[in-house]
Amino acid sequence: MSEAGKLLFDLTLTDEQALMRETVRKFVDAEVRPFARKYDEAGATPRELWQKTLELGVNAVQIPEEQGGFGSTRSPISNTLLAEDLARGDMSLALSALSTLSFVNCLLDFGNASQKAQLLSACAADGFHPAAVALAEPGTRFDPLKLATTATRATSATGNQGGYVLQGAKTLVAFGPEAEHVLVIARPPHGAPGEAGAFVVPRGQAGVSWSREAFMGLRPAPLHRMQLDGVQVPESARLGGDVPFQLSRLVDLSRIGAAALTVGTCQAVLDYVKSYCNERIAFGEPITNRQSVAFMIADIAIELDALRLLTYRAAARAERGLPFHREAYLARIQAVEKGMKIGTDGVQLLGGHGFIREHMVELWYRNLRAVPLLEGTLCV
Amino acid sequence: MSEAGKLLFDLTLTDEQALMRETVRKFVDAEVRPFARKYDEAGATPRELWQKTLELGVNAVQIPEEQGGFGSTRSPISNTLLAEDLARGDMSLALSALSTLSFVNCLLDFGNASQKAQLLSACAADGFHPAAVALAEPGTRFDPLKLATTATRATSATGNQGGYVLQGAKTLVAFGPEAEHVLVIARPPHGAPGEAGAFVVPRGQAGVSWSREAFMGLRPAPLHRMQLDGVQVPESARLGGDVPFQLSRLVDLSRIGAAALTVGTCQAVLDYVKSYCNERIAFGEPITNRQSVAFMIADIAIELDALRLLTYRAAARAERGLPFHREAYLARIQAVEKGMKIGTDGVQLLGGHGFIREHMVELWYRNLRAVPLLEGTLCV
Amino acid sequence: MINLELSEQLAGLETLMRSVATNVMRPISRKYDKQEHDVPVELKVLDRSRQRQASGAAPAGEKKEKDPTQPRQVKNGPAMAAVVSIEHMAWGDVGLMLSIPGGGLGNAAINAVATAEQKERFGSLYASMAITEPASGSDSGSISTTARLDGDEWVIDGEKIFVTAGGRCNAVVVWATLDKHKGKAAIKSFVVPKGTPGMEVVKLEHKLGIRASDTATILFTGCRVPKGNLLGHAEVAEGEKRAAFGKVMQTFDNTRPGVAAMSIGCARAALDLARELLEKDGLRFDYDKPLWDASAAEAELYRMEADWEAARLLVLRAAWMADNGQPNSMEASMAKAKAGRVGNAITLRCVELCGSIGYGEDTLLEKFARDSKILDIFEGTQQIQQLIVARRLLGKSSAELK
Amino acid sequence: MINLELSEQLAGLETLMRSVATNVMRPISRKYDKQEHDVPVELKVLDRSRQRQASGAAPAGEKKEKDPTQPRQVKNGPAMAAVVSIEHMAWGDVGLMLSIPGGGLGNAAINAVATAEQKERFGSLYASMAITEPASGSDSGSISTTARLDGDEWVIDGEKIFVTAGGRCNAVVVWATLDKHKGKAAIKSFVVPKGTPGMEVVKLEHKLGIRASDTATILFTGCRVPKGNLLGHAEVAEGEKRAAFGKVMQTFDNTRPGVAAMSIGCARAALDLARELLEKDGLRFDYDKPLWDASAAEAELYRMEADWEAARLLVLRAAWMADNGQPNSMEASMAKAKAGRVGNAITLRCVELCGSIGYGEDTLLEKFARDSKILDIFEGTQQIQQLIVARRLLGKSSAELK
Repeated sequence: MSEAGKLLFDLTLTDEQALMRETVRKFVDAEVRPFARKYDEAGATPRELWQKTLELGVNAVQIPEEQGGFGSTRSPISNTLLAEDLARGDMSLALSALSTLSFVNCLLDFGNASQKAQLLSACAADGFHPAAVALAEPGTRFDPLKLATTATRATSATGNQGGYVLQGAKTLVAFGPEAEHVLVIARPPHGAPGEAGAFVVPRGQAGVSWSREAFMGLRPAPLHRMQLDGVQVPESARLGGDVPFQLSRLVDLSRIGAAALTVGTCQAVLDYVKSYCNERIAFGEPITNRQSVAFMIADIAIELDALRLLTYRAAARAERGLPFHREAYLARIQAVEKGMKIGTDGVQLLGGHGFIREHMVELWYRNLRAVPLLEGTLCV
Repeated sequence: MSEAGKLLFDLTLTDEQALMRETVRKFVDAEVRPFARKYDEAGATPRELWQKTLELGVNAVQIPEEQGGFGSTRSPISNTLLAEDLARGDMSLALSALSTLSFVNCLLDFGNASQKAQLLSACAADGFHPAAVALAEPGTRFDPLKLATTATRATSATGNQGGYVLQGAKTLVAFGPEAEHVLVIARPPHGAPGEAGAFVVPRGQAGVSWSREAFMGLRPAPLHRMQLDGVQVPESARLGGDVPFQLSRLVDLSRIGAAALTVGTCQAVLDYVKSYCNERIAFGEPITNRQSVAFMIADIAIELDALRLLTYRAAARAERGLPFHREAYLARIQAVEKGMKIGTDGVQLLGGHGFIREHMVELWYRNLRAVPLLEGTLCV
Repeated sequence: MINLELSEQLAGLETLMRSVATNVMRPISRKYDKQEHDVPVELKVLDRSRQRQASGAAPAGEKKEKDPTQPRQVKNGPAMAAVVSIEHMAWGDVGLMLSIPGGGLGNAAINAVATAEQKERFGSLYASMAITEPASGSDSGSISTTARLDGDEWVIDGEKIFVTAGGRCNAVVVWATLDKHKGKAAIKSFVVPKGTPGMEVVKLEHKLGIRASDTATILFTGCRVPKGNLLGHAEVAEGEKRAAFGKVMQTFDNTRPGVAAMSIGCARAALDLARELLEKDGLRFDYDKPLWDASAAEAELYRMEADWEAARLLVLRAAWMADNGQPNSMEASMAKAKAGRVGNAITLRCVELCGSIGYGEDTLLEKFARDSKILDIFEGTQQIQQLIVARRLLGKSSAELK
Repeated sequence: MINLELSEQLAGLETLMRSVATNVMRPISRKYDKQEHDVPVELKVLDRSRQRQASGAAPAGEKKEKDPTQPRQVKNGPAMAAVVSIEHMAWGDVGLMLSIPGGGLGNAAINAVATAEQKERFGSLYASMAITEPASGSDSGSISTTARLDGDEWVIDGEKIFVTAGGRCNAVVVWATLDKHKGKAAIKSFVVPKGTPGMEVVKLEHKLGIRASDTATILFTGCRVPKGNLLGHAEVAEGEKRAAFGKVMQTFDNTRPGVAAMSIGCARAALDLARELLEKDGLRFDYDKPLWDASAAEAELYRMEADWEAARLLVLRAAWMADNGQPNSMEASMAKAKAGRVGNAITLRCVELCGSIGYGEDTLLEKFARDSKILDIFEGTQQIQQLIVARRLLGKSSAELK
């Protein structure tokens, strides 16, 4: 840790990150933002768009070369920047486009050599490979430490133990029946919360049924409820490598992911209201000449920057191998609270126009209310 | 209830209330506000001031004629108005001056004929008769339903039960060793919270020791910690009349009292910042020409009026005999939250000047932070 | 004598309206949220203009002759009845409430400004109100739609946006200026029946919420109406501009408590549903624990209830003042400001408190959170209400406090 | 590479300062809160001017020669060291921190604006800063204290209030105008040593909080100082007023993160103490439960920590930018705005969370809540910071956005 000891407080991107950022921003401005409204109204994302995000290298960068990736270091902070930048274009797209990356990251963190060899190359391939992590469960109050989905050791006819039987329901699972692989998080029926495991469930698995979910926002994201009824998976489906599966790490990484999505979406709000309100004339002047308008925008900028730093801090700690449970928890709290505040202020600043679906602010208002739900959805 | 059925929603004071209001306001403007700073710095209130409030009739009005009072109907709403108006002058004074009234109200509500006969006439007399209700207990978190002070049935040498032994500690008890009577609320050692009783403890009672408390605010109010060590009181000390003692009624009436004190103090803040800020010039104009200042004052007015109505509603329900537990609870929540917001905004509006003890706003800032503590202190 | 409970009569009205909301509106709430721009035909039974015709009663707001020798009696009159009704209808569905035939904002304008003869003539219409223009939001004084007298007719030209019920109504009350150089005093309102040549609904908006309600853009091109369709009087007061414009603005004093009541109603709907869902999940709400000892969800519900109750009482006070002849412009804005902000915040928080159930379309919580946002905006945004309150409170002109 | 942890060196400084705060300040916190206006003699060991003299080191902010051929290296320099030190000293006691001999705001001004010769001459002073006047609060541009050149001396006349350490310092940096008609560009700062005839401390304020720190009113009556005591240059820039005044205002860009750091430090003191008291009472904080399932007290502590962390990072960013040669005026105001408001809110809430213990004088919670309020006011109120941020963000002049 002598190298770490020399580390300075630093807000500078690496050259690689700066380049990625630039590339993603261009992509988002050209291919995402102009069409986000259309996708929202349609409640669907064209598959080509995911394919295009793939061409940015989102999934392959951190996959080892032997599995067809570029072999860059596993980097929660780079993934955070990616989530932020894609969400600046559209939160729904960011969520679905990075769903496979989330699956990849869990494999990188917890998979054994054979699981990596078997599953990662498909994710690094040129063709879009839809995958998802399924943690959240339907209901009014979801607690990752009180999972209702269970994984029971299966007993074969001959009395040998082999594999697991999964039982329960999951919500907000991207791609649903189209997902090639879903990583289902479940706990032993009588075990402690910490004993939860992660199980790879392939497409078309018997006992799995899907239904498309419709929410206030995130409408173009192909989110599904997953019902697991006596789903049998082999022993090898359970993630387990040199590092045992850690539910709290997965949850914490996904909280950073949710905060990053919030940052990107709120940046979109800020950019939009800045130019709209500077141009909007009332009582003979731009409305930004009024303190109530100008200060509301200033506060969006202040809270957004603060949230961004909080999110980066948690991600950077994860990257350095420092404990980041508290930091991820706090980033999420702030994202939920400030995200919604910025979402509703965005509409308020446009007045009646903000309520009309011609402007983007109403869409961000709806999407930002999703932030508290994004548990386990996008692990950076 | 046919009369009640005809009752309309109404915000009009009775003639009697209007007259009392006028009288109290004059008194406060002449005798209280101009000296509030001095009393705060001294940490003491001159006894003459309490005597003067007595001359307004604060205690005697609702005491029956047979005990030397004026025999008006017991009126939580009139008491609420009184608390509000005195607190507009000074919260500390309102609290101490109405401490005896609080004791009187508990006697009126729960005392039996002999207790009333014995204790009320002193309170109705021309001389100031300091008394208090002691409910709150020291500690970080006080819950009226989890009292630590106990009342154990005393057993005499001959084995006969007689009286009670009180054990515990109370905080925020007005007048301390000067109090002629303190109504101590205690629970049976093994009983349910609802079984708590109220016990009259006279001045100089053996086993009681006092220490003066120093708080952030309420400095001129003679608040004391009361230590009860094996305090023996007779059977007759326990309140009990046609209506059994109800802890929740006492708590709820005191929550209305706390909210009323908040309303009065916040009204003082509003009046002060309105004129100060209208006169204060910066950048060539009154600072009230700036939206950030003007809107902050507007919000003080809005939240104050809202809190006032909430408080009146709870009091009016109590007066009509309707359930008012929820309403008192909600009024208190709003008083705690909005009171402190208004307190800090009052200082903020004066800028650096607000921080100097020449202006009253810093005193209100300190006093308003006391609101959450005023449990059982002032029962309307 | 201070009493903040509803009278028996108003409590009865409350029960009635809640029943209408429950039985007529709630069953079709989701349907018309989905089927934006479809006319909710189920609401025909509630047609207010037909009710007014049938009953032959005086329109709300009309006052009986007073005997000046009698001491003034406290009244719980039409203004209170209006906010109580609106609250409970809005509890059902704000979008549908705004779609009840005959209950347009234009009707409120007619009641506030029309002469007796005009009330007779226009009283049974279903009138929407056209104020806002593409370039004027909260700045009602800057409107550029013109009305020019040509013989016995007014000729109206201009474009209006955000006309609630503009597609479905059978008349539009349009605000236009007689002379752009004379400022607010020259602004008047005109009744234009549907079908009048030169008035055209060119667009229906797609919205975040209250999708059951139609919001129209209406174009006026040389649109002619009889001289007598100008509501009130045509004189442009030179000296007392404020007072003259005030006459038109008075509509807002009447409608602000109504919109505040909608906000309260919508927020209550969210609170009730969230509480029901959380109770199913084992939470209990007994108002007993010290706030900080309760669970965070329980405490938040209490906080929301406190804000909600406080806002509701501000609304009732504004209406009570109107019923009792007290000027209530500031108090109406106070009610709208607090109800608008806490209403929106409550609906959003209830979605959060109920997790994926709250966010999904299987319950109405997410819809309430979409509907509520407009209630902090239309009929004067939060900021405009604060401006009105601040000016009154601090004695500021609109030049001093902009 | 993004990293928001303190470097080992800064972490070491943090430990050192926390130890000073714990051992030197905390034991005398209550004493000097009570004994307002008594000089806290225990702080002499911390005298900064003596430290500066003894070490002979370059004053903070002075930069080493750079080799322009080398790629710019990231620095964690004096600005970061300053905010880290301040945060932890303020954790000890804000009032006492402001009373450390030699650490006046005037010293910050000298560092920011003085010529090399002046730094040499004034560097070892304990200098307070005199800006505010009875009629000017946040409006620093409107000051009416005058400085008139008479031969080789400046003659200063005027009254200054809110001079922190004005009683105890040995020099005052006073802001005065060379020409009232030339606006902000004519405002300059002058070093006036204590004992200069014509400068008199006429009053020490009694305050809500930070009572250990003295706050003086200082009268200047024909007070004469040598020509060379004007900090920087005497020219009044006609064309580029903003830039010229900006030079003096630059002091604030330097001091705002410092005041924000005080706010963070004071709030952390409250959070730490409240948490300790609540843990004694059985509460546990493990960052595990969903926020709404935690107890309300636990959830509130998390919320405060989140706000606190966020504010702290804004402070560190502003300082990091200064250390790395990036203009940080907007970011400094962002830090001050967020730190000021959440700092004050946190201290007040901690008092509430700890009941009568929190409100009483037996712990320091009530003191923190009194001390914190000024930190959202001095060196530019919350509203002034929002104004600065908004102007930068929206590209507004001070005439457009007032």
